[in-house]
Amino acid sequence: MAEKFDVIVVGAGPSGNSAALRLAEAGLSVLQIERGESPGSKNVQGAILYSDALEKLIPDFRDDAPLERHVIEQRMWVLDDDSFVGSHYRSDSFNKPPYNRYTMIRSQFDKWFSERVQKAGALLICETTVTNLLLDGERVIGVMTDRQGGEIYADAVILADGVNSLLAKKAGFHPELQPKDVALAVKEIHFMPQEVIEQRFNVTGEEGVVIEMVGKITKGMMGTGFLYTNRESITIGVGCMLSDFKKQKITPYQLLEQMKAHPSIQPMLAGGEMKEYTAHLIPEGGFNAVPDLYGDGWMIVGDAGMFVNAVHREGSNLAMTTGMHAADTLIELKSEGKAFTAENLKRYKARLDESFVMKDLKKYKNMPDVFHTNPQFFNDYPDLISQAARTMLTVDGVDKKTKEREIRKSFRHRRSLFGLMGDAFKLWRAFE
Amino acid sequence: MSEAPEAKKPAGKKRIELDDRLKAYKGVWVFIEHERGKIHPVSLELLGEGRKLADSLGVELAGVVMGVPNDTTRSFCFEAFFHGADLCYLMEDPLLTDYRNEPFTKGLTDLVNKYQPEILLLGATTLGRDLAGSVATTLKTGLTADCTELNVDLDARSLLATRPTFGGSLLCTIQTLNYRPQMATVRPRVMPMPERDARRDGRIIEDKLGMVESSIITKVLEFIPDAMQDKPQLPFADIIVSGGRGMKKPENFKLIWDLAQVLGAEVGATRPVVQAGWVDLERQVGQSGKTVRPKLYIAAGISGAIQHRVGMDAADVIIAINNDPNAPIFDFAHYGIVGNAMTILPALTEAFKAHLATARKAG
Amino acid sequence: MHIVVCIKQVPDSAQIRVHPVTNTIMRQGVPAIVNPYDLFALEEALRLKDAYGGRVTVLTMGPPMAETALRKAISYGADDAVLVTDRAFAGSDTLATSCALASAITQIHKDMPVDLVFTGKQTIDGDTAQVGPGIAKRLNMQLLTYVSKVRSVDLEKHEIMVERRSEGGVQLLKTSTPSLITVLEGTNEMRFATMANMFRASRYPVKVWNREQAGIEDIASVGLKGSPTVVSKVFAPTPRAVKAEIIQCESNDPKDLSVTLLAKVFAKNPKLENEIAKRAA
Amino acid sequence: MSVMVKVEEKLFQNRYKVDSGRPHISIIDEDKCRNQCESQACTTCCPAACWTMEGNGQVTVISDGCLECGTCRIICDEHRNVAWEYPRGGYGILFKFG
Repeated sequence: MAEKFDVIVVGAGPSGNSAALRLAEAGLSVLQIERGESPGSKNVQGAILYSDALEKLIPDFRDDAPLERHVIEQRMWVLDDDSFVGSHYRSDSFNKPPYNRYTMIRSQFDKWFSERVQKAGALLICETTVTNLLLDGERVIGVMTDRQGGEIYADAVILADGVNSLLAKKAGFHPELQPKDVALAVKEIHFMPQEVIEQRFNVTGEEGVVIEMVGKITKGMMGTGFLYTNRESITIGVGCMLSDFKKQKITPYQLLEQMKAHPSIQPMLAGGEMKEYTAHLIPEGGFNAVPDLYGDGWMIVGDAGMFVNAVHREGSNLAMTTGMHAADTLIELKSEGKAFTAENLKRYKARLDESFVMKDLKKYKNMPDVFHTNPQFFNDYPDLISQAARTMLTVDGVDKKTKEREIRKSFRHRRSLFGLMGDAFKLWRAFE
Repeated sequence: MSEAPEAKKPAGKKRIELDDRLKAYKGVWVFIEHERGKIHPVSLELLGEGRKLADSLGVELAGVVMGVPNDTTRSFCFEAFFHGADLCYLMEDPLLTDYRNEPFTKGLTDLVNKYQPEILLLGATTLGRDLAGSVATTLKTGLTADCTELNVDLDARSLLATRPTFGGSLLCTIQTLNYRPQMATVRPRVMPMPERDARRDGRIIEDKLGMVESSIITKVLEFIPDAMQDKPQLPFADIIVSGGRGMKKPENFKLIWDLAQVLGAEVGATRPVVQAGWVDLERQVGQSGKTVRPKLYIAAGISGAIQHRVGMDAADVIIAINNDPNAPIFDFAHYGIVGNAMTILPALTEAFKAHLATARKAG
Repeated sequence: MHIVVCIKQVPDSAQIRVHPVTNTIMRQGVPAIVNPYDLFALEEALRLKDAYGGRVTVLTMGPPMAETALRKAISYGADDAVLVTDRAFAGSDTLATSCALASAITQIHKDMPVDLVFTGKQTIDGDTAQVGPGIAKRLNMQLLTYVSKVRSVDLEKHEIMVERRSEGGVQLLKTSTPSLITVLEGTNEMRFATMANMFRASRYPVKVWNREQAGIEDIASVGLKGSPTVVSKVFAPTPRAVKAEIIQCESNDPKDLSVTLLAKVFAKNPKLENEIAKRAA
Repeated sequence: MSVMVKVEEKLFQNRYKVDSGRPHISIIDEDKCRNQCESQACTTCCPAACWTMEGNGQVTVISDGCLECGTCRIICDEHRNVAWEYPRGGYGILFKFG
């Protein structure tokens, strides 16, 4: 006898967990299917947790969630081949509970989150891959798994299956991703004693530092590097648009290795031991790449729906928020005795449009194109900026006014004045 | 032996008080394992190690020989003497033809209860582990498996049995508290083979098993010997050429085979290489593979992780080839070449060839 | 036929690394798994159940989190699962562990007589291969270690025929039940669980027994008190005092390096030179 | 600046449960890779170096070290020549930290 549930959630990442938690709390019968050995074992993130979205779901999450460090300092570095120019923003306001941002280790976090979901009453089945959606005409009526007797039925299926979003693709709900709409990030985790991290990054206790990097480390590709401090480890990685990787024929781990060897970065990793190397795609297509998000008996949440704010490097909070709205939509319809038809599930999209999720994505909707068509942001500028700094900071008997003139000249030399102004304009438009 | 050890004290020996009753237990015993007319080499290796323990404790070293009544069985006592035993306990009975747990457990347990040794050593073979586990439980005493090093704490007359733990990443030393005998099994090829001295002699003490076939439930219906295919005999090879992940591709392993052929050597490998299916499981050297003790061990493209090291660092001469000068293998190899194994190996093969040709002419 | 399979949750020792500099053990991210050797035992038991009918009960002793291992066994097709867990078991060595498990099997036996007990040949964390024999002796069962194949079971005559790996060959043994079998690795491949069993596993209420429920009256027979052995020291192997002599020569040509190496090795180990010459001849 | 990297060293740190005999990624039409694809980007862009170009111009994939990111499938946008499924439940990469 095949099993039947109110809702099946495919995937136990942040979006799937948020949806399942909400649904279970509202008393719906929920089955969550995860292909990993345990929740988190297939999931990769930097990872920064923004507390806002999670707080809405689990107000007391700080009591027992496995968090690493709360971020009190944000550094932005622009790197050329052997130096960097950076800004540090450190504020004591970041250091007052309740904290706003944390570093975390996803395999641990997802497991914790999932335990909360199960406690709320959702049934979790791991080590099971959903291979297809069961369709009755246009309507999704369940899922097919890779196990013998794998048909499972439900009134609605929430697709929280991650960036590759294979299920919606197989069902023809949306086309294959474009290389220009996803970034490929590779990263490593390096373990070292807590004291070393605290000394090296000038933090104490549970304080943490985040470094975002742009410049020559991406070899002219559109992308960024990052370094996050965890309790006893450091996460270091770099991500660039897949279309750029393809065009420039760059090998991702080579890129990461060269970044790690940068004289400004190497000392931060010294003495650590690398314990894991991961790769993951990040959907960065933005507003214009968001696919259809719902239909008869189905909804898409999280990375599968392109919900990442690439500019602000936010993803998991969008995932949680979309999962929550998907669940709330179903709960609302159920309480009204309404079916989970495409017509009724429109409310999900409406909720998202009202929320920061769509508003933010819309705000930056031209951002990807600006960078795609203007490689100088990742190529020439880092060089120029760092040259400028070097020129200014080198004490060599040349007066500052002359130096400024030289800097201006060098900028103009690499990019015409017109180009410079144009770039500023483009950026401003994209942010506006 | 605790299975996931946490040292209860930071380091060192544990103070152990022994009951008077247990103080009567004296002497070091080695169980002499034999199959089809041959002593298992591990038993002789244990006699060498047992000799050292007995000498430091100031007691006698005894061999325990159990088998069918015939000259061969009896001759094992003499082999034991030649390898260091002072005396042998001999139990002959037709029921001891093939190894079966029941009669062997009873026989060995009875001997222990009657003659009361303080230390009982067995080889960590299929037979030795089967028998040791049963005897220890029957006697309700402690047993440490798969030891790589044995010492004694003279104050407490306590056996310090050291074995790899956590998959070979660390070593731990285990002691048996207020129980006797102290039992341990030791892996073959870990201890050196003692010199055979045919002039040595000793006493034989005979005992009866005291069982009848009808009381033994398990029957051996048949013994099917392994097909005599040329399975690699790594543990007994004198020269081994091994490759690791640094060989990059399965095709490159041919370079290892080439050198091995010139040297008349066996080919070994590390765990990742075996897992990747480049070579047979039989050739795996290390914690989860074979322990080897060759006269020469050549390690190419092997970083020297502890899991591998525990299986080979007793080799007389270790030559390491690795392109990473910081690879741990250089910490315990005797000679090292820092460089690409793929170019060094062929050159080394040629050099050996040339050297052997000259030696042959001269000889 | 009722088969009890003893399993253990172990750290995946392949993931344990020692820090190269500090020589300390790095436990971060080392997952807990079902001892791989036990899976061969479980699969063998499930195959017997498929062939002869009956029930399979999985048993483990460990911390509360070991429940995950039991649930996994249920997903493969085991019928029941018992977790024996109690603070009193902390520090148990193999003798104390076999005492606790033997006692629990006796309790299981009261509900439904046990014909066979299966375990893996050893665990990957302890590698002792002692708990199986220990249980057999305590329960006075026939002990069959390193079994590569169960040939047949005669339920009426209470007889079982197995192939047992021994040095240099395979013994074909016949014995009576109840008996304890430790299964050799590589004898079978664990099945891929069915969807129905996955559901069953995720809903199954694992039986959790404390010391009393497991029938252990004498507290001194388990835990530290019931353990004759004690770990007195855990340490990383000491590096050899003298590091390798790195062979160098001006050209750094592989050929020159090789010749230099041989000259050095043979000068110091003339016996080795003879040995190789002898073999090559 | 060129840095020697062995991706094998990196992947060795990872935990996998390999479903031997059931590769989850395969090439649909080998001839396409050899004769129609100019970039063969999969052989440079796969972060686990699962894809290699053989001496005879043929592209091969061995998915044992796969990180399941999806790069090879998406990057093959001109030919759509990659059959890409997730491994069977519980198999494949098992991130310890993620």
